[in-house]
Amino acid sequence: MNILSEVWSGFTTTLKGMWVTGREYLTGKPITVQYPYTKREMPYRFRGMLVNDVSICNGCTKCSRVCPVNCIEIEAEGKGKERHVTKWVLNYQKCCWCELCVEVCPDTSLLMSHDYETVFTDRNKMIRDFVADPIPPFTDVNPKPGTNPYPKKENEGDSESGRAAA
Amino acid sequence: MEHIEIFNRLRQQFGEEVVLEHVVTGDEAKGFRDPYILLKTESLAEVARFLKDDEALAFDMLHCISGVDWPEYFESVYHLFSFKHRHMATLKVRTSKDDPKVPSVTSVWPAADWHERESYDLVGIRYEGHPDLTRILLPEEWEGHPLRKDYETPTHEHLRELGL
Amino acid sequence: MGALEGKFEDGVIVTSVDALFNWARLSSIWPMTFGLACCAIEMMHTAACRFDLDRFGAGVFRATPRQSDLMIVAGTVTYKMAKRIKLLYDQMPEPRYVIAMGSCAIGGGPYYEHGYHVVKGVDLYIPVDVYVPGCPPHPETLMAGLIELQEKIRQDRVLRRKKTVDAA
Amino acid sequence: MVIPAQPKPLQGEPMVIYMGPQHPSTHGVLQVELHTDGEIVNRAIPRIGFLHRCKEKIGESVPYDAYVPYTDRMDYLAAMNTNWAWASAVEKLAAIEVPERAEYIRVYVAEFNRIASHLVALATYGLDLGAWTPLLHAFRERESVLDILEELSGGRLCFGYMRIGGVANDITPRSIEMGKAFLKQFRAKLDSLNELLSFNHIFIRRAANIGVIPGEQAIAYGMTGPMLRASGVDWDMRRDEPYSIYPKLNFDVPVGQGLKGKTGDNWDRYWVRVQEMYESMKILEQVIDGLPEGEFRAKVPAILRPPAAEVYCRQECPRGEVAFYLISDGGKTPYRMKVRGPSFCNLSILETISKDMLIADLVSTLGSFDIVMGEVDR
Repeated sequence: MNILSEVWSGFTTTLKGMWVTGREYLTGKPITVQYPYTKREMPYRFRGMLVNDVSICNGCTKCSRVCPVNCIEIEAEGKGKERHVTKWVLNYQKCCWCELCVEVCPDTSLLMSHDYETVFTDRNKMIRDFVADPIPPFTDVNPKPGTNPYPKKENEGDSESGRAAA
Repeated sequence: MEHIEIFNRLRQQFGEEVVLEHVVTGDEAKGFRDPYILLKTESLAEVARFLKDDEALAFDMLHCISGVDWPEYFESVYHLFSFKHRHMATLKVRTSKDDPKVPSVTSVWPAADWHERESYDLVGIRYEGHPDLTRILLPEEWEGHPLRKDYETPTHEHLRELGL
Repeated sequence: MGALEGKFEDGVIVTSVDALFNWARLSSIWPMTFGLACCAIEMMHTAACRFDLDRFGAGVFRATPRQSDLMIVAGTVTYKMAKRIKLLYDQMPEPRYVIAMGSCAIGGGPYYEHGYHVVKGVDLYIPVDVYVPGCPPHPETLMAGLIELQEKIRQDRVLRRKKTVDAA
Repeated sequence: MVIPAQPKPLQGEPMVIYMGPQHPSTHGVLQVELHTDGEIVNRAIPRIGFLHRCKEKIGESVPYDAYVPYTDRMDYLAAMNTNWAWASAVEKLAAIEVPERAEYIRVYVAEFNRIASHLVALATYGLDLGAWTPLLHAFRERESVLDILEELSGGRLCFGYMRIGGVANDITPRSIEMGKAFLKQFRAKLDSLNELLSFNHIFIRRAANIGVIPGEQAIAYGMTGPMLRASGVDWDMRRDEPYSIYPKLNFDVPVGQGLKGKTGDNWDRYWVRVQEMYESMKILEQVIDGLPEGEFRAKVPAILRPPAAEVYCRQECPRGEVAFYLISDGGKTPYRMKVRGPSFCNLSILETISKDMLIADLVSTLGSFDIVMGEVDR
């Protein structure tokens, strides 16, 4: 008798569980993102590939000093306004997408882009010199610094807008 | 119980020979931080047993054991907690650099087992009386104790030679 | 394939048979459930309902290397683990592919500098086909990596003679 | 009268099996050395260290604020909580006041992360016992939580959102809206998940009365978090040694009561986590209502040099108490930092309780521990 009641409750509770899934199937909306065809809308602060616009960058090396993994290597020439970078190498093999460097960047040159589709088949290509190989492939997806995704009053005190204004 | 009261109670029980001093870290200008009690290394197991069994102290939980490499000596730090009285205590014992040996407290708190093995693995303090003092995190073939300040990171080639 | 593999010159029949093989291979890449660290959670997310790796025929996660074609090295490879990874890779049947997912598997990642116990890239032990950057990579990035791998398989030469270095 | 000879008990051959490090039910790269006799486990020794990532050495080598990304990867299922534990340890060391708004934001993200973490625990426990569907349901809910956290921090798993003295970015109105919308529907979803898995008779039979840990044993082995509470010990850092704004919030602490078996069994551990999600929802509703205006980040010097001192700071994370032991010598980097990972202590009891268990029950027990190897090995 005991076994029968065990089997019965096992059977009924499993059916109940199946009904939960069935109910979701009948009433719920499909949530799968059909990735290569449709893409999910990325939030404003999305952290994609790290890119640097070397035409703005003045090589202050703040980013490379704050980087916990030392993945940025900078060489710069000149003094004051003349100062420009001659070498700005980012090692994607080490980068940990932590955004600490973007925070300290005094200009708007260093950014986390919204690009997340870059994959590599060669490990050596992951060390990228942005002076020799500038960023055009990324420019269309870069969030424009200073542009607000939200109405102005909502975004007050936001560090991104604060950085852009400075 | 306040930390200083715990110290006084221990002093009362074991005397100045065993319970060496009560240190409050930090300084007056920038504010004081967590205090600790310094013990004589050889009597650690005895004091630990008392800390657990005494009604007024009742430290039933060992929170953490850390090994620290100081220039002159190694330190083994014990953070204890009592669920009954809800107070914490920090104990420290010191041992020499040449032959780092500390009595094990596994018989008092079973939780000490893995913590002591980890401290042995990374800092190289030997816990005497531990049932199975082997490396826990690093592979058996590993050389040296990485959390010592004079540790040099081995190269990939060297590690391959070791069979890793 | 064995005896017939790489024996033929390019030709209409051979090329289309090759294309058929490649199509069959690329549409059913069975990965191994091989989670090492943080990236494994993103791998699970990619396999779960929101991203659904099954749409690429790659959602059948096998627990044994002997049934799988693809090893997604998802996470940090340590020296203690590296030997085991090599062993698992050797157990996988040909053709086998490897995706290095995340900075750690690619080149040691954030542990490159001070991580005495972290292997500086899984390709020191096993050959890697596709590197998926990120820490951890987004599920879309992993899927982009899979699409890249499918493209790579599409170019494979099974029956046809492999291109020599001079010809290329 | 002839007494029939006693039938010999069925005897297997003693055997050593290594479960893991590549095994679907070891939750990462854990190896369990099983000494078995047939299906019975005589001894199960956990072998760890396959994910030892030198976190403590790195902690001694990088500045205080640069260590935040590493704490993400320590307990990667609850990155926000570990971030917070690190940030508050450094704040305690350097005596930094955190603005109230920052504290609210921290509780907001930490409790969302707790829900996300427990959802994985629930899903993978179902998976260990052979139920695939709950994983899909739980991960769907987890995706909505991750969307909220991604909106705030930009990351999906390793957020790196906390900073010393506050948070990296201010909370956005959109994320509050998303949070409200999530909380509105999540209670019903969790109820249906309970119907799907928690009260399934087969599931209960696989989980209840197995792997019983009495309260005293739990304390002796240094267990914390849901595992300790499931054993009937009523202890939660958030309520009993409150930090941040938890004293202002009203919530209950679920304790294991042995509803389906003995107190402290696998089902209790599972059930405590489910109930904690309900409590987190309560907290989140209060946080959204009480969010004050103000700064989200205190002014902290660019290069932090705390005074020579030491602190031991612990916080309640989804898996238990994460504690950071920091010794500073007045320099840019800590002299010594030690992480006390809750999973590390929780896992150490496995050898004791797994004696004379079936192998299938061992998998069930290990699943109910909800360990994260990143934190066990560090």
